[in-house]
Amino acid sequence: MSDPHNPRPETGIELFDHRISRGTLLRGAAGTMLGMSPLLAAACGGGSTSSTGTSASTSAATPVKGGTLRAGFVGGGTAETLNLYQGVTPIDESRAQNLFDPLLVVNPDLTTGPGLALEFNANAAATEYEIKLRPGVEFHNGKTFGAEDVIYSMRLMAKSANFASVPFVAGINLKDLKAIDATTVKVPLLYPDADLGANFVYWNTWMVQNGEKDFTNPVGTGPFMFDTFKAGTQSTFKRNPNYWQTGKPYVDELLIQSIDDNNARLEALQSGQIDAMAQLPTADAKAHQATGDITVLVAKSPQAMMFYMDTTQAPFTDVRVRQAMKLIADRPALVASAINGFGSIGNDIVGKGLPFYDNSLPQRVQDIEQAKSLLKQAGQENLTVTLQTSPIFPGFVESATLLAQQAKDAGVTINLKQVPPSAYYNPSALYLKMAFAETQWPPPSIKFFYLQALSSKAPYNETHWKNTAWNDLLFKAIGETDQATAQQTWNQVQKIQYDQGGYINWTNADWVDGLSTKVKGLEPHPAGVLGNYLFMNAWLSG
Amino acid sequence: MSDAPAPVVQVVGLSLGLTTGDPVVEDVSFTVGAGQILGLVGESGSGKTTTALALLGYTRRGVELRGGSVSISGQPILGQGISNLRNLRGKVVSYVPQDPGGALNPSLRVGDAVMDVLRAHRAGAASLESVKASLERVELGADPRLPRRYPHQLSGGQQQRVTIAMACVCDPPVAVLDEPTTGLDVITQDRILAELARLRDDDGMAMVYVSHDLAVVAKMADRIVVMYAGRVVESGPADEVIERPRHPYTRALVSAIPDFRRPRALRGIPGVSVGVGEWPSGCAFVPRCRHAIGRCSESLPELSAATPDHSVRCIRWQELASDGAEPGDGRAAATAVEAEDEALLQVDHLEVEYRNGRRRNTVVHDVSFAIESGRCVALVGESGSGKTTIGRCLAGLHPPSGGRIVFDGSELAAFARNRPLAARRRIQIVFQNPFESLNPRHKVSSSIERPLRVLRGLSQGDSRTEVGELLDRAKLPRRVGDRFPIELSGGERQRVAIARALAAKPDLLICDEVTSALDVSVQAAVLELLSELQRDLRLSMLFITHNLGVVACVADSVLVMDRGSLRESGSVAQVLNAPADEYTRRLLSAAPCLPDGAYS
Amino acid sequence: MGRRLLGAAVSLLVASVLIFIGTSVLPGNAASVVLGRGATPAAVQKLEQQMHLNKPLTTQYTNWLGGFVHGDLGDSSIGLAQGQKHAPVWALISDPVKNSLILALITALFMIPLSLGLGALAAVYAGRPADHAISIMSLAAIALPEFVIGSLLVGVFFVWLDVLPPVAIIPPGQSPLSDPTKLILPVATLLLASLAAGIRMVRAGMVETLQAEYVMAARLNGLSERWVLWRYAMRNALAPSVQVLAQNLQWLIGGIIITETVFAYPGLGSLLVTAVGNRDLGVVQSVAMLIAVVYVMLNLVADLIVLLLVPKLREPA
Amino acid sequence: MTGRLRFMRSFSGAVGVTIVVFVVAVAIFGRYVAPYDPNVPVTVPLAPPSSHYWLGTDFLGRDVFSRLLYGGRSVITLAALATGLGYLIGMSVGLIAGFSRSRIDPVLMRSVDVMLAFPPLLFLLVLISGAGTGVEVLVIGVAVIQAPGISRIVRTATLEVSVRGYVEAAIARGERSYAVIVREVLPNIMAPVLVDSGLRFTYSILIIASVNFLGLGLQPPASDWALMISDNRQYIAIQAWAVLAPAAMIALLTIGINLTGDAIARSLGRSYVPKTARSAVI
Repeated sequence: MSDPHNPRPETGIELFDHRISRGTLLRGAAGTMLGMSPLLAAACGGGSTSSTGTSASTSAATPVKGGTLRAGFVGGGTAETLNLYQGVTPIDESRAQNLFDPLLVVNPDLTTGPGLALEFNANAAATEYEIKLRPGVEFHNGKTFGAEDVIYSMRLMAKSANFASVPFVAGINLKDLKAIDATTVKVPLLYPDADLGANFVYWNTWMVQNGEKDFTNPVGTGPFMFDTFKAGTQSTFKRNPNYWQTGKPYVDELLIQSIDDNNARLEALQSGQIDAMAQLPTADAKAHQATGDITVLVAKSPQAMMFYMDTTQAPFTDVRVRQAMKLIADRPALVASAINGFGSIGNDIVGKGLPFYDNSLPQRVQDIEQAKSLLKQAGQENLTVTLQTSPIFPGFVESATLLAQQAKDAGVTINLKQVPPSAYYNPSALYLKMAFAETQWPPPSIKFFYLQALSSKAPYNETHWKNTAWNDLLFKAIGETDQATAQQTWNQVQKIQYDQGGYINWTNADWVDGLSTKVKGLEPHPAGVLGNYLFMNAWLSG
Repeated sequence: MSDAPAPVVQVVGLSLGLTTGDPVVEDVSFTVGAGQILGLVGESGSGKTTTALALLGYTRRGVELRGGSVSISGQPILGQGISNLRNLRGKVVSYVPQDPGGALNPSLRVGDAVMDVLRAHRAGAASLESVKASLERVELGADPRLPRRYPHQLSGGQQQRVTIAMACVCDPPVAVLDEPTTGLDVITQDRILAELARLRDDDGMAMVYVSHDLAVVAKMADRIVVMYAGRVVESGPADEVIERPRHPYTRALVSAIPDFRRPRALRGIPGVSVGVGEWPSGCAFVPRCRHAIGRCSESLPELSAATPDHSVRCIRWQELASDGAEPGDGRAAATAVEAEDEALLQVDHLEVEYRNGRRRNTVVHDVSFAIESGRCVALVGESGSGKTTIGRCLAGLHPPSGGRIVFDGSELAAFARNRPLAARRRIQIVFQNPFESLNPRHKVSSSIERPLRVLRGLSQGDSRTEVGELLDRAKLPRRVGDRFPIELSGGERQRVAIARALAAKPDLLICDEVTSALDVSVQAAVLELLSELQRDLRLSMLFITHNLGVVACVADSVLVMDRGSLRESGSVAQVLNAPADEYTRRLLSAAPCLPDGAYS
Repeated sequence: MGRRLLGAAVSLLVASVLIFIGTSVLPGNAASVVLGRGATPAAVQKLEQQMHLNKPLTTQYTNWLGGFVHGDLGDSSIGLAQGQKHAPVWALISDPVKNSLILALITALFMIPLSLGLGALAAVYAGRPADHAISIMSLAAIALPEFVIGSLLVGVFFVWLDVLPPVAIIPPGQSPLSDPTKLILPVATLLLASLAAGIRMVRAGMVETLQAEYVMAARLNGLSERWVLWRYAMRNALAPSVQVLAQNLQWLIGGIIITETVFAYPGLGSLLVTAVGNRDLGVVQSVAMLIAVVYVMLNLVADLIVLLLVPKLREPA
Repeated sequence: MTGRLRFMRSFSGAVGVTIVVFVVAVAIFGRYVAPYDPNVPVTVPLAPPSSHYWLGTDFLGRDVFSRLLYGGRSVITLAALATGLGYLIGMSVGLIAGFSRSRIDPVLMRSVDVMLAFPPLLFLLVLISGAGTGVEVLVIGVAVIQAPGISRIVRTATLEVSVRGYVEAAIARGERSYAVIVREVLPNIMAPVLVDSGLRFTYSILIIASVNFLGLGLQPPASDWALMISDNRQYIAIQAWAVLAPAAMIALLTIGINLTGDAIARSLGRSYVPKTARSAVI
């Protein structure tokens, strides 16, 4: 895995370099309470798994079996769903990840490993793949997992109602999918893609059984089996005794609890009503790292928090204004105050820690003088703009507030306009119409982010970026099978965004969660909250 | 009265005061013999009710006992513990309240209310039978379902009978009655009074009858105690006090009572009675007394015996005894105004109804009358007779549903705002309640100025001057103009209201029960003023009242109304002396009036 | 009574129109919410069609109201948007309704006797230390919004003393009564916030009644003080108090929305707040309508009790 | 002392007025003595109180004490605007209904009954979801919630006043309804209305704070007591002062207004029942 990118058919398993993390790609206005809590989605694996402060404990001890693990998440109300192809929130993800399995799994170091698939083998032009499946895996109802299930799953993902999974299979020629034998699938593509496997680690793409219809009683191959589900309240799952990862899971039962209010979720953890909570507010995390009464689980992640400027709306049509705004932001101060230091400093491009991320670009630092002179050149001294924000993610309103302060030094007045979370990503309301706003992306891969946000057909072109030459460059990078050439091309793609794009990425934020001290086995994971939802690893001591 | 029965009530040196310090009642003593009625008389603020309640060992919040003793049937009342008092109340001394509507528990059936009293004192005798028996005693036995009724289902008279039944059910030797007939119409009042007299005569119940109405007391009481500013100023046998009052206050009071049988010009008592906390060191009546001399203010006069049975608190009573009657001239002289023939106001077949949803309630039915220029027409009737509604129709405050009102030859529109300015100016109205007739937020001068500006279009400067003249006319000092109504007494306010009406230079003045909320001494003064104005300004007047005595004093002719219809009309002398209508006769016979020998 | 019933019906009808219009003009709808960032106009349109959002508003309204009157609360818009054939609102709200009712009833169970008792106590001892103590306490409590009161209670009873659970997580299908300690803080929050209003108004009513002529008359007739207080004062003070209490209970509905959120209590209030956020019109409309019904019913019941208490009102005017 | 200020003589009246004056003074003049810029982070977030930062810092590291000194004006202004607008609507309706004594009265009052059949918070939730957040929406929403209750009180008072002699005299003079209402009726219903308005004002503050709590109210970064409470609420276990201090100011204001209202009501000497903030709206 030293050379992560190149598919190497002969070694099979170790073909794929990076894995996509989990997280909400497509989060909507849905999902969150009216504003008190973030809709946090997961993001993708970045670098290290190191954690600041307290970390999940000793995997050295021998796991104890039995008991019920109760995990609290921000609820999604009646919008909660068991349909993994529609889910957008962490609580939906927590259920899907434990009911179903991916073709490829993400390791804590962001490499991929075999999941239900053992090999992804591409042809030379990277226009057709052959997937070898793991034999002998059983669904919860006893049926054996095989090629027809994969084909059914991929075609189901493409159904328009399953909007969350559609983009992942957009490059596949679904019509010509073919089962070569019970454990081999032929996957033809519509355009060259050097890294198809990366599309099938993200939870919206996991495997269901042939014939699955409405997900009211979902059957998967995952470590836990469906028991009960009450949207917006609670769901329960039983241990899958026949799980293919022998010995796991350790607990007999898994309980997922919706608790929207951050405070209430923390209090529930402290009072022993739940054993684990996703998304511990950073200020609380800091306080509890000091007291040590709960385990604070911190995982570095490439979750990008950004301000964005619409390049087609004045005054941001002028690249000098965009550059000036990038120079105004004091990123270290933003990270320290808005998210209490739980994140790394962003550098205006997305995907730090992911393959092909351009690490050679210099770190952007605040330069008020330069910003002022750029604004003067652009004739935009005493610029006044409105920044739209929302408490939809923790740190949004805080960072917007701070940025407005920082901008004063450059003579720029930023007025804040806060909208309710429910309206923020609503395309029929404001989303994609705002000139200056905040956004968050947890890209499963760099490829995915650029396809979704910046390519010529990108559905979520927040910055309204239009550049034909750049677009060609992007698809060249995607289809390039040579690792070094690919990196070069990707660097070009990213440099243009760094210099001219509309995104101001101020941080790659960590996942911060809280655990009861009796919960063992959950390790920080860059791909998602609570050790990437891998509850099969968790066990309860004492 | 010479062989007075043994006293059942003995009040000696009773003094009460506000907890904040000011005295309310000072050194009151009197006795009541068995089977006797003692009338306790005084104007508002005289301390009569406080004294009466002390007989039950009760003080209102903020009032405390300062000294003296009360004993009833030999049992001391004051200084008793609350549980002892509870046993005595209702059994030894009982209470009949002023407003029976408010004094009966609205959520209790009246039978149960009576039963509650029985239970409290004679648990053994508490039965439906005894309740019925006690109701029969007050002539409520006819309707067997009455005990199951709630207070609001009874008439005012029936309600008062129930409270009397409650006061009598345990056969206490003494009952305290606090203005028991004040809220009732005269006919009902007459019957209740007869009832009380019977209770005294048949059961030998002694009563302390508290009232401001000397005429009623004169009719009922064996003895009268007159109070002024918390002290007894005169007490004695009823007929003596009425016929030969010794104290200037009593004399003035008697003279101020309008009496339909003896029409005369009334003489009010100037000024207002002294309030608690304003008592002077000498005789409290000095500021209003026509006979006051320097000595009067020096020290408090002692209560001295005019006869063994009759005492008076005045240092000059002996000098004044020979002084004879207060000057009082006949009404005949005062009404020498020559009536003009043509009618200023003509009301034809007036019909008025009130609507409540779809229900219609006719309150005035086919009423016709006329008011000639310069004449005063009295409109008499009990409450609910429709008399006030007629006044409101004339003023343009309520639309008639039929008939017409012709004023000075032209028909008037229903609502004032649709009438020509001249008509609005020429008809003015003065309302019943002096405490609500002036805008408390405006100074007196501004209230009087308004009609000058609106109806007569005077400039600010002109109206200023005229306000002063109007205050003079209403016999108010000019400085009153700078006051707010809250700083004025009821009588003063009513004068201001009259001045406001006069400001328009009206030809017709409608007076709607203008004196019924005033003390009798103040009423006399206001009536005096109105008579004078009518004479001097040649006003025509519609005088609405329920008091026949007042009618006799002010009016030239009278209209008697009952339940919306006109029963009788004619000159005052004719209607009051030789009533043709049955209803008028009943009204006249029930109306309280002073005995023939009364002081005048 | 007939007129009151009619009035209540009219009120509800108008409320239903308001709710329907109010929820229908919300920008965005369940379709676009469910689709989120993935909502292309075509996809939204298709979903709207499935959810009958394309039909005339009047048709939607009559269908919804007709169903509601027959006990069919309709479908969750989110459920339909997710492709479910049936997503009955009733199935979603049956647990929350039960939980909220339990919370409200327990609160009422304490609130009614406490407001009456303390209010009467303060009135009987008006101007004395007991009255001042009650007044000051109640003033302090009404001065704060529920979420502050709730947070303070949690601070004291969980963070500091650690004797009571700070959240009330009730598993689906389980009754909140199975662990009553979880209810203590939510109930206490609601009580603290609502009791004061009740106490003060009962006190005011009682003070007025105690000054009534008939109370004085009863005392002057030698009736025992207890008899006077209960049969004369309390009985008549109760009528206005009933209306006060009904208002308090109505107000409780607002308080419950906040309190449930603070304590993560799975009731109607927290469901409503999320449903508004989710643009789940089906749920918002039905829950809002249910609340309006409860609201109007409370008025009606209060009127009925007052009718029983005040004989004067029983007759046609 | 004239009748107008008689209520000040009572202990509770004096205390109440003192408290209200204090809180309002802090709201108006506090900003001139604030040690720091309320919007600039001065040290680490959620720092505990110290000699430099008397009440510690908030979730962004801004000085709580300075924000407290700045934060009164907007919440008081907003609540006052909402209450004022509520009065404008409610008084117009109440005066017209009470004074006209015509067919319009039952119509208006039935509408008020219907409005009152709608839970206030529910109304706000629906309105805000529809119209979005914003100061105007909040002010209008709270005003609309308040208006029906106000119109009821005003109507009752108007009915009582408009049968008084001075009003009837004005009507009999043929004065225009507008003049009668303004000159004769309005000044005399002001007393109960004033007492009531204080309580409604505090209710406006409470409901604005509650709406903030649900995330639908005021917008940052304004320093505002209600906003401070909702912003810092989730950190109450870490830095309680950022919540307690503004909560205490709001509580003081509420208590002060209630005490003053009680005292005024008592000095009016009528059986006017002082309500409480929470019940005022119903």
